[in-house]
Amino acid sequence: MRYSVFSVLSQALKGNTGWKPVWREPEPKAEYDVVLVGGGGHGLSTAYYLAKNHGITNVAVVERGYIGSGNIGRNTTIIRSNYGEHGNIPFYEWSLKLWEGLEQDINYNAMVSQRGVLNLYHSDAQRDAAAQRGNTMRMHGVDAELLDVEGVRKLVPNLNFDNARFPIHGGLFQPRGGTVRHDAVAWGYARAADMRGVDILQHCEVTGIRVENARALGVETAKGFIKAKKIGLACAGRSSQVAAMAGLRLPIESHVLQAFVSEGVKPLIDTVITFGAGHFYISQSDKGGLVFGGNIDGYNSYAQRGNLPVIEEVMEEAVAMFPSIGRLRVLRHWGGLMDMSMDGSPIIDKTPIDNLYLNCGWCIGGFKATPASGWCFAHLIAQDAPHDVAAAMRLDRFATGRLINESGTGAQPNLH
Amino acid sequence: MRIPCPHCGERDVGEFAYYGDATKRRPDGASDIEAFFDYVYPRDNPAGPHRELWYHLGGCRAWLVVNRDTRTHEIFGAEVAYKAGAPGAEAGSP
Amino acid sequence: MTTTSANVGETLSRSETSTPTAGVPQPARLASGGLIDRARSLPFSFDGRKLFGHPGDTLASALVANGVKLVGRSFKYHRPRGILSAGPEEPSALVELRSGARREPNTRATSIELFDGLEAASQNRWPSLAFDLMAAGSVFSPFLAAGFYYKTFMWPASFWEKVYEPLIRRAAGLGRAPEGIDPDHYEKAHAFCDVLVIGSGAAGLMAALSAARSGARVILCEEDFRLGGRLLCERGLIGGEAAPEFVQRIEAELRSFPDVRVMTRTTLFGTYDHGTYGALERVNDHIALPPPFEPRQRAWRIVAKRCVLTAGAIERPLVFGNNDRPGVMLAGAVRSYLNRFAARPGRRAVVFANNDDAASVAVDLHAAGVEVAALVDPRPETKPSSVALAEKTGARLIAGGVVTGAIGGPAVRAVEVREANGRSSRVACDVVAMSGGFSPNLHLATHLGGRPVWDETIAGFVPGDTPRGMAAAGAARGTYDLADCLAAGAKAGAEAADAVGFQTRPSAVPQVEPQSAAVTPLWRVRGHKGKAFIDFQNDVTDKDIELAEREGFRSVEHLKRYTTLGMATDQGKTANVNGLAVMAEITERSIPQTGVTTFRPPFTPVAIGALAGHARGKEHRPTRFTPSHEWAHAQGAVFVETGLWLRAQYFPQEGDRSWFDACNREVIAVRSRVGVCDVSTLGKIDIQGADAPEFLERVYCNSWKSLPVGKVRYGVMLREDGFVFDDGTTARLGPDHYLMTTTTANAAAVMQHLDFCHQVLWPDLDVGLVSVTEQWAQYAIAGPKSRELLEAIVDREHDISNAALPYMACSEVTVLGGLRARLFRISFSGELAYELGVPCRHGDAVIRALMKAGQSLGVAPYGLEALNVMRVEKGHAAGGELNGQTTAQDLGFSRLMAMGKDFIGRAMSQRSALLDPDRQVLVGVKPLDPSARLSAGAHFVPLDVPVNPENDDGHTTSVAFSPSLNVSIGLGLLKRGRERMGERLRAVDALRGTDIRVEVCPNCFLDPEGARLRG
Amino acid sequence: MADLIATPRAALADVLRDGRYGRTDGTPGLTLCERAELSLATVIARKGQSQALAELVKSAYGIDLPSTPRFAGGQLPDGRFLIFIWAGFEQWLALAEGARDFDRELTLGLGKRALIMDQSDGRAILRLRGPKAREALAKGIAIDLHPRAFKPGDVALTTAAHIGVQLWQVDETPTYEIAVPRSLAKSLWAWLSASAAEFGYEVTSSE
Ligand SMILES: Cc1cc2nc3c(=O)[nH]c(=O)nc-3n(C[C@H](O)[C@H](O)[C@H](O)COP(=O)(O)OP(=O)(O)OC[C@H]3O[C@@H](n4cnc5c(N)ncnc54)[C@H](O)[C@@H]3O)c2cc1C
Ligand SMILES: NC(=O)c1ccc[n+]([C@@H]2O[C@H](COP(=O)([O-])OP(=O)(O)OC[C@H]3O[C@@H](n4cnc5c(N)ncnc54)[C@H](O)[C@@H]3O)[C@@H](O)[C@H]2O)c1
Ligand SMILES: Cc1cc2nc3c(=O)[nH]c(=O)nc-3n(C[C@H](O)[C@H](O)[C@H](O)COP(=O)(O)O)c2cc1C
Ligand SMILES: [Zn+2]
Repeated sequence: MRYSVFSVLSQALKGNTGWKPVWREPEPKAEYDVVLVGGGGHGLSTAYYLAKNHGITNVAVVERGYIGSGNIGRNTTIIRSNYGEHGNIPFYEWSLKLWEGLEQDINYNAMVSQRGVLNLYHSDAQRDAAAQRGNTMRMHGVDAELLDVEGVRKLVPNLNFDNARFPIHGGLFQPRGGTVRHDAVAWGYARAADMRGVDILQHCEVTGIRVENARALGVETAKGFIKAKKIGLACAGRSSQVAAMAGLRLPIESHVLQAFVSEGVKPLIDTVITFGAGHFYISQSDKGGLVFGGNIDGYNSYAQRGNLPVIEEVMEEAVAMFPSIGRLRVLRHWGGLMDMSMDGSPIIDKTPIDNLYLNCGWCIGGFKATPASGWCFAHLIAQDAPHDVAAAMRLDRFATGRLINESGTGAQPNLH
Repeated sequence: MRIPCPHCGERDVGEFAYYGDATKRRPDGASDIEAFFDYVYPRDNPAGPHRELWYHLGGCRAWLVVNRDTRTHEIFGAEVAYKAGAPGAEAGSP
Repeated sequence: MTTTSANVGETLSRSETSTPTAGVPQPARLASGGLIDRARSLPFSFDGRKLFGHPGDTLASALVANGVKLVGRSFKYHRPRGILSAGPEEPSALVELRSGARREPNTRATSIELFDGLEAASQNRWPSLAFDLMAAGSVFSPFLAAGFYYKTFMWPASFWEKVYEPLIRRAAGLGRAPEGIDPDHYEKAHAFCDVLVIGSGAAGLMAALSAARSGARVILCEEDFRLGGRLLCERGLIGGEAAPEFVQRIEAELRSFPDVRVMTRTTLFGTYDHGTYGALERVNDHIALPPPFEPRQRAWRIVAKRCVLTAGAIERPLVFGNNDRPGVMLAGAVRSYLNRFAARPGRRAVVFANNDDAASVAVDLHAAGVEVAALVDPRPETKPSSVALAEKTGARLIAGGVVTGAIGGPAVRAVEVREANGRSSRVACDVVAMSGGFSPNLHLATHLGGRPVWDETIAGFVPGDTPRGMAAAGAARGTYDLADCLAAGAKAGAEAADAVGFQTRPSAVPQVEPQSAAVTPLWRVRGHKGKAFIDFQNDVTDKDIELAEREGFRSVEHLKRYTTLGMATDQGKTANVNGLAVMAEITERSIPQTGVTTFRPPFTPVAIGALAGHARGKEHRPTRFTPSHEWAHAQGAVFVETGLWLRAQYFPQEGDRSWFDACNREVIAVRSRVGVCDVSTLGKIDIQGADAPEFLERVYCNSWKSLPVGKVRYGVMLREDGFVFDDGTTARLGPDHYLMTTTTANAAAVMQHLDFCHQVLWPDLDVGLVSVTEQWAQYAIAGPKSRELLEAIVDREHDISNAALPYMACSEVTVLGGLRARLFRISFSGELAYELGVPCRHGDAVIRALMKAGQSLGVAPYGLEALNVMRVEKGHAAGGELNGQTTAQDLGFSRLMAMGKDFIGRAMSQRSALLDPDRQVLVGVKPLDPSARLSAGAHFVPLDVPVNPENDDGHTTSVAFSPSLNVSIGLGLLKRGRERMGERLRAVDALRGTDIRVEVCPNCFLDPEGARLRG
Repeated sequence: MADLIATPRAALADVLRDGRYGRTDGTPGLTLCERAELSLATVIARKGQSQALAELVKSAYGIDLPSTPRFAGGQLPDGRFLIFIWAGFEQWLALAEGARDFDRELTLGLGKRALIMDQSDGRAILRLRGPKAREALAKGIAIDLHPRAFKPGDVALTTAAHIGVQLWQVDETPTYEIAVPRSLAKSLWAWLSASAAEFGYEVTSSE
């Protein structure tokens, strides 16, 4: 059912009794043209763009839990394209463009809010690195501004300007960055894909990938074998396990990243802000809660929860940056499974196995990629060739050395 | 999380730095790129028991091999790396 | 809202010390009973109204005692809200406590201990609580159904950020954040014990007692300011004692054990791995201001070998129309206000409960002089217990009936009751005591992933797999009978102690009257009138759950996220089970099939500041001071943070107009005379052992074995992936003794890396490593007159002439009459230069001596700015070039690499992309216009081509104004740079609006032959 | 230049002033001082020599070199004060009072079996004593200092307020000593003094 002023009004008057399920709950078919493993943001958006851009609608999204149960449902919702590497910028910028038109495209309000993303810097060296990055962005036609401390003060007056251990020298600002309501992205893509005929199969864990003569034939699932002409993996934190079902070993470690939300308060922070003297980022949700996070806990984990050292570190950074929020209270914290690649950048590529395609390595930043990841993965699956903006995200780059290592920390995921 | 340092006793995870998969062996120095590639990049990344390297950074500065379940964080054992010896030596089995 | 006039008979007794206002009546305070101190009155204000309560009150109980019913407005519909509960589960009575920089929004009135001068204000209303214009929003409530946002606000596309979102944001978020910097301080603390007991009700007290008597180290954590839990509102006897007396006696015994720590006002907020628990102690929240030297709150990390969870149970509301009206309360809360706080929530009550325990509140009401108008018992069969209750209290028993709706605006005036025969009637009342049964308070048992299990007999979830070492007992385990709770607690406490080696038996438990906890679920009242709330705080009604089901959000997790059920500050403590049970009913699944959402820490919200503790402001991270800090400070140096270090950036002098002048002056001083700079921050690693040379061979890419004793060599270290990790000089002090220096930034990382190499990769090597960074104060003494200066302080017997100590030599010397020192003839500045290392405690004296001795030579101290200028002039790679993405080849070290040996990074440095001739390599650049100023981070683009990614040939990594050359110079990484010497390029800095033509040149701008440093 | 002399300066010279601080009523909960006049050295057993080193230490000083986190030694028969503090695997911090060129002395005595690195200036050593010492330390140190768990002679390498420290218990008063990297001593002091303020504390310049 299309959402319009008319449908909303008329339903309201009928006590909202006429709404229909936003997606069907179909039984699996015996065979699909494409089976996408993983009903997170990337699996769902891939399904949508396969249908919309490539006319491939005989598609199933196979999800072990409920859709959105993975990282799409547990991230801090920051979107931006302020990357520094040529291999990344066009991709994330394309994603940001897709976000900008998303609501109209999928007829679902995911509350894309371009409130700006500000990365603080605290030293001359950080300023120079920010300038280098911002100038690279500008070359790609991406918006970026280098603010001095006065510029930052104007934008976010309640930061710690007077008594900081690491004084704020300025910031790199991307006005078009912002936040998006995370769950709505999953639901909106699911609904839009479903409307185009995609089957969304929840509670249907993939337990095996049938491979013969280096060709993938289908997936074993909790609901039986499903044959597939092509299989796309978009399993984020569980990529290694699922790839291992086809005998692949990935340059990936799964780590836990925690996130936090405070009690709701009236508008206090209008921008997305990241701390440069640590690992901390914060924004305020439309409900009023401060949503924030920090570094990964730093060890392999599939537990979707973390421990106190990182929790305390995050809180320390919160008050270091905003000395007035110490009395606000955290109401919940949780964790997600991060597919940490060895250079900190994603992989969207074919695999050595025919008909098996790979989308993983999103580290702590794949939410913002959701639209472009789906767009490019759909392109790769449909055309058997990488999309231009994702051409650098190859699996063989680790062997050749053509890495996309934004942080310069090398093959150690907990330092990215 | 509490990591049982064989030297110092059980300590909060905050005192340690992590370095990942301990089953990886650095190839002989004369080995080719392929062997080193295999050492540096691919990971088994198991959901289950995992032998992994930790460094007691805020303590005795020993490198440890810890056997820990990545699903539950349960720790089965830990030993100092230089005693852990050849690959496959078990630091407490589940 | 009007309150009835004061009943003289019920006003409080006058306080002895009689403050002028002590006699102000509390209209709904009972004359006797309760655990309050009537002798003292505490003035407080609510929405500016001056009121009084007593020590022992919570804000909520004091409001009840003052007849205040309307306390806040709801989140979405701005409905009037009162007090629902008497504990931390409170969803409705949220206030802003305190003001200004100490304001605490969304604070539960039920958990605030009353203090003298307490200020509270209602929130989420405008202009006032009673007259809330935003309540008009209720008219639009049909549009505000669950998930309405997702379907709307899309037209026109551009309106979201500009119009809709600001409106939504302003309407959302209950309270207002504090204004200004939090003036209070916080701390963290660590505690360890054998047995941790969480909650001090009947079960917890007995658990702690049994464990304590065994000799175990016990911690008893209680969120409340008093021990006792539900016992505090029991009127029955425990082994012949009044319940509060029993509690006091046990508490006294517990406190008599030296190894028992009783922590009140302490909430256990989270269970973490391996017996680690997070707890928050509200040290001074119960008084107006923390006393000097005391924190406001303390965050504890408790490590316990065993844990007994005795956190009780949380009562559930019933779901009927307008069940959120002020005056509609949980039955247990009514009991608590009456018996513990001697506050009467109303004059005429209706009891509506589906279980025996809650129904018995009728007796407490009756005893307190509250008329019990009706006892509405929804259970189909008439319970003899209810009949007896009705008889005893004079209440009308409406067996098999339900309350379909509450009537009244700002407070309940009556309820509409539907009897078993279907007839409806109204019963006037001003308080409704409701109960839909209990949910064991099992949050802490599930934080590590344990799933709760449904227990049909108690109609509630009980802990399933508990975390290793934790056992639940009492109501938290679904045991509701008091005698059973006492026994279960004693047993669990003893077992916990026993398990960690304290042989013991459960303590004997006193006799108590048996109680019935029989319950028959009633998940919602069918055919109710008006909105029936499930989640009071997030305004989720049963209709929202129906809508979610209709739209396919049937999984509890989808239900939660779509309707926001259980996502408010109370995390659905009173709401979750009702919500999922209604979903189960609608979808005709069982409750276990429907499942539960996940509880996550914290159990109740925790202040961000408390978890940050001492680490605030300048103490956010430790600061490392250099040995010359005090001296430099006295010179008026300006300092700058470099990692944790604070270093002198420059030393301003009279006549300097800015840092720029100072920096130029310092550079010139070094280049023409002599300067001194504190470089103690460089990492220094002492490496000894027979295999030390071999070790260096393997960690550095260049060769080491040929380095003679008494010499220094520059070394480059790679990561195993083949990129440059760090660089520095290493001196051979003896045949098997080296001193390695690292960059300041990487000092710790290099040490860790070397420990890795030593312990993990090559344990067979005979080598020992220790960081001696802290031992040595190290001063760079640079400039043509540096030797002259040194000769003034180095003791005579040491020959430091050019012949005796040539470039790249080192030697042990003594200075200032016998002080042992190390002298290295190395140069970062490119001048004749030395680094002098002296033991740190003499660092201060030595810098002073150098300055004094150098006066006649025109010595100047120089800071980081000048140091950086000179290293750019010399083209040395540093931070901007050692960025983790460059190779040794990129930086011009190809010839250094000794490919014939094994070293870290050797193989991977030969990957094709790392050898690509197109790579960007280190070059120097100079502007064509000598007055132009370069900026770091500008990109190189060939002349006459568009500025676009294809033409991005690199960027400036470091720039400086060279006073020696009188021009701005830069280092940069340029594609095929070495082939492009002399080429002209643009350096485009779009961010700062500059576009400067530069010429590519070698990266060394000054004295490329190194004549000066050999001088 | 006769007027140039190398007067040593204690790490906390400019922050420690004798006196009573924090809460002023009642007896102070603890007493704090810096032990500035000590000599320190890292001693690392040469590869495969730990047994021989232990024997050498025993014969040279009569001290049983601890192989677990403990310290051993004390007043030697010749009146000097020397202890060996466990500092990691086959590694110790040797601490002496009133020694001159301590590292040289150790190298001479133990050099065959051990690597010696002078650390006399690398650490500031703080002494805390008093009934509230444990509680003050618990505000930053994440190890169990209860008398059942940590006793006189026990040693721990751990972290306090983001700073790596070495801690040992001297007696049952309790008295503790903390070794902190010299450059970080003031930050440690900022935390420790804040932690002790609640109990009232006294700073003394001598032990
Ligand atoms: C705390 C946190 C904060 C973050 N913050 C940000 C941020 O601010 N900005 C940003 O851009 N990114 C952020 N991220 C990262 C981002 O959320 C992820 O990179 C992104 O969501 C990953 O893609 P996805 O949505 O497809 O993953 P997921 O939602 O995790 O989807 C993968 C799905 O695969 C399913 N699956 C796995 N195995 C199987 C199987 N065998 N069979 C069937 N299904 C399977 C999983 O159940 C899951 O639903 C954050 C992540 C976390 C955890
Ligand atoms: N008959 C019934 O239907 C019924 C139902 C429920 C409870 N009860 C009665 O309730 C009592 C149960 O005794 P009990 O000891 O199990 O529970 P309790 O409710 O008496 O005590 C629990 C205590 O735990 C504290 N607490 C809860 N969470 C905490 C946390 N995270 N951190 C610190 N403290 C926390 C509470 O403040 C409370 O004091 C008995 O008196 C029982 O008869 C009866
Ligand atoms: C951006 C964002 C905002 C959130 N806000 C809230 C919130 O206001 N209240 C709440 O209870 N949970 C909130 N959550 C957390 C979820 O309840 C939940 O913890 C998270 O989706 C992970 O799922 P899990 O805890 O069920 O594993 C939020 C999550 C995200 C990603
Ligand atoms: Zn250790």
